[in-house]
Amino acid sequence: MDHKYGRWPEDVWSSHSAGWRQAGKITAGIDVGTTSTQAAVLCGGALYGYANLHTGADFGAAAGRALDLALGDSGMTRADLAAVCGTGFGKRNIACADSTMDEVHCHARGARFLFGAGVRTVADLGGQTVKAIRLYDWNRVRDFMINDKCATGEGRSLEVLCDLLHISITEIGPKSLEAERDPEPVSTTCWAYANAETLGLFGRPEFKAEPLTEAEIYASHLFAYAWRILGVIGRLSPLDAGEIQIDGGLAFTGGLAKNPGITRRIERELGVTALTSRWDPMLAGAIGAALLAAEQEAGE
Amino acid sequence: MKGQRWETRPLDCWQLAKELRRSYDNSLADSSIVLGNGTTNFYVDWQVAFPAIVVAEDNPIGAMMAQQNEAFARKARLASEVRGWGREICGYHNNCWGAQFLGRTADGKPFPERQFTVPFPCVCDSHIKRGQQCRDYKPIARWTNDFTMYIGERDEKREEAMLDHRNFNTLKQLNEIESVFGQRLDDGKLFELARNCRLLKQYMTNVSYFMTFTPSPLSVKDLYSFFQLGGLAKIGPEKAVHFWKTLRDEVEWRVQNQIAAVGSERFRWIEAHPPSWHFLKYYRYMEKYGAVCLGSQYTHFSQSQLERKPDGSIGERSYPVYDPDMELTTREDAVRFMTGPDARAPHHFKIDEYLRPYALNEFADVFHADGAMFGLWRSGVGCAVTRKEQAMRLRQAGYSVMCYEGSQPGDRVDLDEKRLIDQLDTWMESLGLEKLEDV
Amino acid sequence: MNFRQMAADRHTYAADWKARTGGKVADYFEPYFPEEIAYAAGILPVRVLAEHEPDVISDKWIYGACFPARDMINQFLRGRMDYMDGLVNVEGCQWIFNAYEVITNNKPALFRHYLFLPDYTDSTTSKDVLRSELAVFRERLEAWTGRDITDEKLDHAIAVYNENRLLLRRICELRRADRPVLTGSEYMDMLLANQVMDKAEMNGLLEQFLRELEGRQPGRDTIRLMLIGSETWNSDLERLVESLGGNVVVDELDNGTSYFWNPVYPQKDRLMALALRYLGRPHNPVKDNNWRRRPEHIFELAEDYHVDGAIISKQIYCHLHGTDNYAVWRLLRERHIPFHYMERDMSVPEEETALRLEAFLNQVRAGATRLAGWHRKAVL
Amino acid sequence: MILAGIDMGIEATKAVVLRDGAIIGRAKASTGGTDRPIQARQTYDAALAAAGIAAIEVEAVSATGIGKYDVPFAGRRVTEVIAAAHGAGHLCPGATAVMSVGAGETLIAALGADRLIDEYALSQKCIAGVGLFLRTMADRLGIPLDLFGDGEAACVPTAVSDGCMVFAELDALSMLNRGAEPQTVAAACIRAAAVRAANTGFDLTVPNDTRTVLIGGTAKNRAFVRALEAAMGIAFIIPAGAEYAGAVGAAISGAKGLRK
Repeated sequence: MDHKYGRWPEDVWSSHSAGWRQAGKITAGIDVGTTSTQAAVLCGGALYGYANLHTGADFGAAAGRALDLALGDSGMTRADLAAVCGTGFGKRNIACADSTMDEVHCHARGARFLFGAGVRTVADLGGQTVKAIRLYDWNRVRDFMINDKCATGEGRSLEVLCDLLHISITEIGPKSLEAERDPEPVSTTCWAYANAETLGLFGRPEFKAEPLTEAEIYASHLFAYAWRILGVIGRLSPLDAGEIQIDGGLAFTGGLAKNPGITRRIERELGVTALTSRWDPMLAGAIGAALLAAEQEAGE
Repeated sequence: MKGQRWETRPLDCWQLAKELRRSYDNSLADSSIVLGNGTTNFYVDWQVAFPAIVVAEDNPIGAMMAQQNEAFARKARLASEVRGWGREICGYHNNCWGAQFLGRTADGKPFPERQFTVPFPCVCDSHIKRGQQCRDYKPIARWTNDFTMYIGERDEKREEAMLDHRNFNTLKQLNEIESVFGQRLDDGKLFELARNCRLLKQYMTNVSYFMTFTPSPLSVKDLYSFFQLGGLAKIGPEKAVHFWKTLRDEVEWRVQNQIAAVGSERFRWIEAHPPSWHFLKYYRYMEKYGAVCLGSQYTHFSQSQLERKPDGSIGERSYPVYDPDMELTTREDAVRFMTGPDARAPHHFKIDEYLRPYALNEFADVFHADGAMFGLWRSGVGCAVTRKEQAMRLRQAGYSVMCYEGSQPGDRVDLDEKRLIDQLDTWMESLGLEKLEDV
Repeated sequence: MNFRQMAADRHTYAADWKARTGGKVADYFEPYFPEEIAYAAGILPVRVLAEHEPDVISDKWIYGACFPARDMINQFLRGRMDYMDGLVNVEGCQWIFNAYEVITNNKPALFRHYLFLPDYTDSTTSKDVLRSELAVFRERLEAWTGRDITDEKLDHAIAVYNENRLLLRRICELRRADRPVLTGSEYMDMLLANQVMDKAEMNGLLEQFLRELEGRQPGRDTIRLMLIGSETWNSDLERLVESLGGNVVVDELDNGTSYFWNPVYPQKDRLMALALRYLGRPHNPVKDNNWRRRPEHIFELAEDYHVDGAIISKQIYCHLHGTDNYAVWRLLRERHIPFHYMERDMSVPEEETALRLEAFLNQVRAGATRLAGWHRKAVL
Repeated sequence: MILAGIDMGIEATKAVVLRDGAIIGRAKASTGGTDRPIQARQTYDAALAAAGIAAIEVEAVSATGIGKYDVPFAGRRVTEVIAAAHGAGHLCPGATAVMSVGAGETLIAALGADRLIDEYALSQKCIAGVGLFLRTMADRLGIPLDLFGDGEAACVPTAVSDGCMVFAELDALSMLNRGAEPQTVAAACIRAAAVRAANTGFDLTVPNDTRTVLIGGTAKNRAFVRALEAAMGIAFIIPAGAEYAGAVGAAISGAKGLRK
C-alpha cells in the first residue's frame, strides 16, 4: 500500500523580513501532534515563519526539524528566541522547549490569533482526538469536551482510507461535495466501522436502486465524520436547548479543518458559517503556544 | 416462484391490523392528558380505567423512528448524544429521548406531552432507568415498579414477598394517579380488563402454537405488524380481543389447509430478540434461499408459552395461574389476578430460562428450527445479555447459528447492511443452500 | 502501610486466610452484597477486582459488555480465582449478571446464589422483599457451610463492619482539610485493600494507619477534585491526577465513599436492620431509581469537600452511568462546578488521559481563587 | 482444466491461475476504490501473463473478497469463508480448520468431513483491521512489514491495549512518546494484534486440534505468527503463498459451479 494518496503536503513559510531584529520579542511554539508537527515563530506578536511536517517515528527530532525550518533563512537562530513553548501529544520530547502547555489552551489562544477576537467556539479536528473548546471573550477557556474513547483516531483514519481508496486526501473533501444528495452516513461510532462500511459500498447494487456514485460514497463517509464531530461540539451547547446552539464565532483548527467535505457539512447542520483565516488552521496549536510563551515570559 | 412447495395466500386480517395501528398512532396526538410509558403490567390497558388518558410508550416511538424517517432518527440520536446519552444507550431510548428534546416526532407532529410516567418493569435494566428522562425534560410525576426475578426452582417464600412488592406498587400507582388527576378509576372496568388479559394471552399462545407446524402459516414479518396490538399499542381491550380472535381463527384455518407464509420453505430459523426495524429487507432476502423466520421469544409476546411435554408433544407451558373465573371484588383482587401467582411473570422463568444462556434451546426445539440468527447489539443490554453464550449452546445442540452485529434495533448507526447480506450468503453457502433462482 | 500491595496480593491472602481459618471464600461483584451475613457464617467476602490483562477468551462468551465484566470472565476462566468457593450476584447491572452466568456455567462446583435486591429501593415494600431475600440467603449459607448463623454471630459481624465503616469514614473526613494529609491514590488503595481482606484484621491496620496519618505534615495545597462515575478497580487515575498537580479529595463511586457511607443501625430484627442499611446507602445508578437521589448526594459531597472541579470517568458500554449523565451534567452546570467527562476501559492510557486532565486542571486553576494566594494568607 | 480466482481484499487484490490444481501464475496489486474493476482486470492480466496463457483458455473465473462484486468479468462470486475453506483444503489436504487474518477481517472455519464447513466464525467489528493496523504501524515506525516485530524485544504485556486496533494505535504512539525503542513498540503491537485475532480463533465450539492452516496477508510476518501461536496454543500450518489461498479457493469453488 503506497502512501502517496494519504500523505498530505508539508508546508514551510517564512516572511524573510530582514527587520526581525528590531521587531521586538521573538517567541516560538511547537505543537508535536500524533500525526503532524507544527512550529511557529512570532516576532512582536506577528507571525514570522512556520513549518508544518509529518511527525514520523521520532517526536523529538520532528520538533527540532520543524523549529529550524520555521526560523527561516534570514539568520535567526534558536539563541534569538526569548521563549519556546511546547505542546501537543509529544510535548515531553521537545528538548528546546522552556515550558509546555496543554493543547486545549494553545488551540484556543491560537484560534483567537488566526480567526480574530470574534471566535468563541473552537473545534480542533486533530489526528487522534477531536476537541471542542468554548472560550470567554477574554482569553480564558470556559469549557471543553474531548471525543469519546471510541471516536479516537478520526484524522489518522482518513489518511488510511485515502491510501485504500486511491484518492488524494486533499481531493476527497471537494469531490464529496459534488454529490447532489447526501446519502445516509456510514457508521458514526468509530473509524474502523466507518472504513469497513465505506469499503463495502462499492459494487453490489442489491438494495440500492443504482450503485452509489464515487462522490456519494465519499459524501456518506465524510458525513459520518461530520456527525461524529457534531456529537463532540454539541456537548458544549446548553442542555435544555432543543437544537444544538453554538456560542458565537465557530472556528475549525487542525488537519481535518482543511477538508471542506467535513467542515461544510458541520456548518450546514449547525446553520452557522465558520470563521476563516489566511493562515493554515493546523498552526493554531503552535501559534497559541508561542503567544502563551510570550505572555508567560512577560508575566515573570 | 422456483422451488415452490406450498400454496400461499395474503392474510385477510391485514387491513384490520393496519387500521387499528393507525387509529392508535393518531390517538397519540390529540388527547388532553397523555400518560408516559404507561402500564404496570404488559397488558394493562389504561384507557379502560382512565378514559381521558392515552399511552405514549417509548418503545413504539423509538423503535419505528429509524424506519419511518432515517434522517430524523439520526438527528434525534444526536440530540440525545449531546446530552450524554452516548452510543451505549439502547436505540429505542436514544431515538425517543432525543426526539423529546427536539419537540417533534418522525412524522413532524409535536412530541406527545407526557403528564406522568409509569415505566413498565422489564427484564432489561435500561427499562428501570426509563421514565426518568420524561422527568429530565419536564418535572412530572413518576411511579415505578420492580421486575422481580430469581434463579432456580420455584420458592414459595421468595414468590410471596416479591408478589406483595409488585402488587403493592401497582396498587399504589392506581390510587395515586386517581388522587393526583382526580380521575375516578372504575373498578368494574378493571375487573373486565383483568379477565381480558387472560383471553388475549390465550389467543396469542394459540397463534404461537400454530407456528410450530411445517409449513409455518405466519412468518415473523407478519407477526411484527400484529404483536404490539393490545400490548404496547393500546387499542382498547374489546378491539384487541376481537382482532386476536379473528387472527387466531385465520391462522388455524391456514394450518389445516397447509397454507404457508413462504411457499418455498425449506430452512426454518429463529431469532433471539427484535430485528433491526429499519432493515427488515433481510427477511425477504432469506426467503430467496427458502429460509423462513419464525420469530423470537420477543416477538412471541416476550413469553415462553410453549414447551416440549414429557410425552414428546408440544403444548402450553404449565406455570401457576389463578383460576380464570376467580371472584374479583376489590381493586387489590384485580391487581393480584392480573399479575398472576408467578413472581417471574410475564416470562415465567424455568430454572434455565429467558435471560439464561439455555433459554432458546427449548424454543428452537418446539418450533422445529434448523438454525438461528442472533443480532449482537452493542447497546440495548436486555437483548444482548447472554446471547453470545446462547449461540454457542445452540451450536452444541446441533443448530447452525449465525451472529451479526449492529447497534440496538431502533438505531441504524452500526448495522453494516452490506456486510449483513454477505454474512447471510456465507451462512447459507456454508449449509450448502443456494439461492432458488440460481439453481 | 502499602495498601496497594495488599490489594495486589489478594489471591495469596485469600488462600492463606483459608488455610489459617479453614473457612470459605465467597466473591461478589457489586458492593450491595450483604457481607455481614456471609461474615457471620465464617465466610470471607471478597470483591472481584478486574485487572488489565491480555484477554483471548472473553469474546467467545460475551458480547457488548464493559471491559471489567469481560476481564472478570478472563480471570476466572484462566484459573486465577480457583481458591474461591462461592460466587454471589446481587441483582444489579446485567453485564455483571452475564459475567456471573458465564463463570458459574464454566465452574459448576462453585456455590452460587442470585440475590434479588429491588431496583426500586424507595418503595414501602422494598424492605420486606429484601428481608425475605436475606432470610433465604442465610438459609442457603447455613446449608452450605454447615454452621447456623445465630443472632449473636450476626451482631458480632455487624459490630465489626460498623467499626470498619467508622474507621473508613474518619480517614475520609481527614480529606476535608485545606491541605489534606492523605492523597486520593492512597485512599483508593486503602479502600480496595479493605474490600479484599478480613475486616477484623483490616480494622487493626486502619487504626494503625489513622495514627500514622495524624502524625503527618499537611500535604500540598493543590486543586481539589471529585471523582464521579463507574466503579474503579485500581488507583491509576488518582495517581495520574496527582502527577499533574491535582488531588482527588472525594469520590462518589459505588466502591468508594458509597461503600461505607452509612452504618447498620442494630435492631431486634437483625435482617431488617441489614435490609434498611443496604436500601438506604447512597445508590449507584441502577438503584437510584425513582426520584433520583444521586445528583443531590454528589452536590452534598462537592460542597462538604469544597472541590474545585469534578472528573466524570465512565466505563465504555456502561449504559447505567450513561443514562445518568444528563442529570449529573445538568446539576454540575447549574451549580457551576466545572467538570470533565471522559470514558475509559480497563487501562488508563497515559498520554491521552494526561492531555485531558492537564487541560482541565489549567481550566480550573484559573478559577481557583483559593490557590491565588488569597486564602493561604488567611491560614498562615 | 484451467481455472482463475481473484481475491479482492480491502488492501490487496490477488489473482491466481490454476491448471489441474497447480498454480501456474499469480499476481498482486492494491485494490483501490472506484478503480477496482480496472485493478481487477490488470491483476488478472498480469496473472495470465505469468502463467503464459490467454484469457480464452480459462474455463471459469471466480471472485471473492470485499470487492467480489467489483469484478465484472467474474462468472461466479463466492464468500470469503467458502473461498478460504476450499483454498486451505486444496493447498494442505487433510487440514481440519482454516484461519485467515487479513488486512480487514479475521475468520476461522472448522472444515467438515462430509461437508465443506462444520462451523465458522467471522471477526467482530472490534477486531477489524488487524492486518491494516500492523501495516500502518510498520510504516509509521519505518520497519519493513515482514521484519516488523522480529527480535527479542521484551515488553510489558499490557503496554498496548488489546481492546481494539484504535486504542492499540493510540497506546503504541504513547509508548513511542515515552522513549520506547521502535522494536519494543513493534513487539507490543504484534502481541496486541495476536491477542485480538486469537479472540476470533477461539470463537468455535469445536475444539481446535492441530491441523489448522493459517492463510492471509499477515501469515508472512513471522513475529505475528509466533505471537498468534503463543496466544492460541496451536502450531499453524502455513502453505507457500498463503496470501493467495483465498484466490485459489475461489478458483476451486468455480470448478464446482461448472460441474453442476
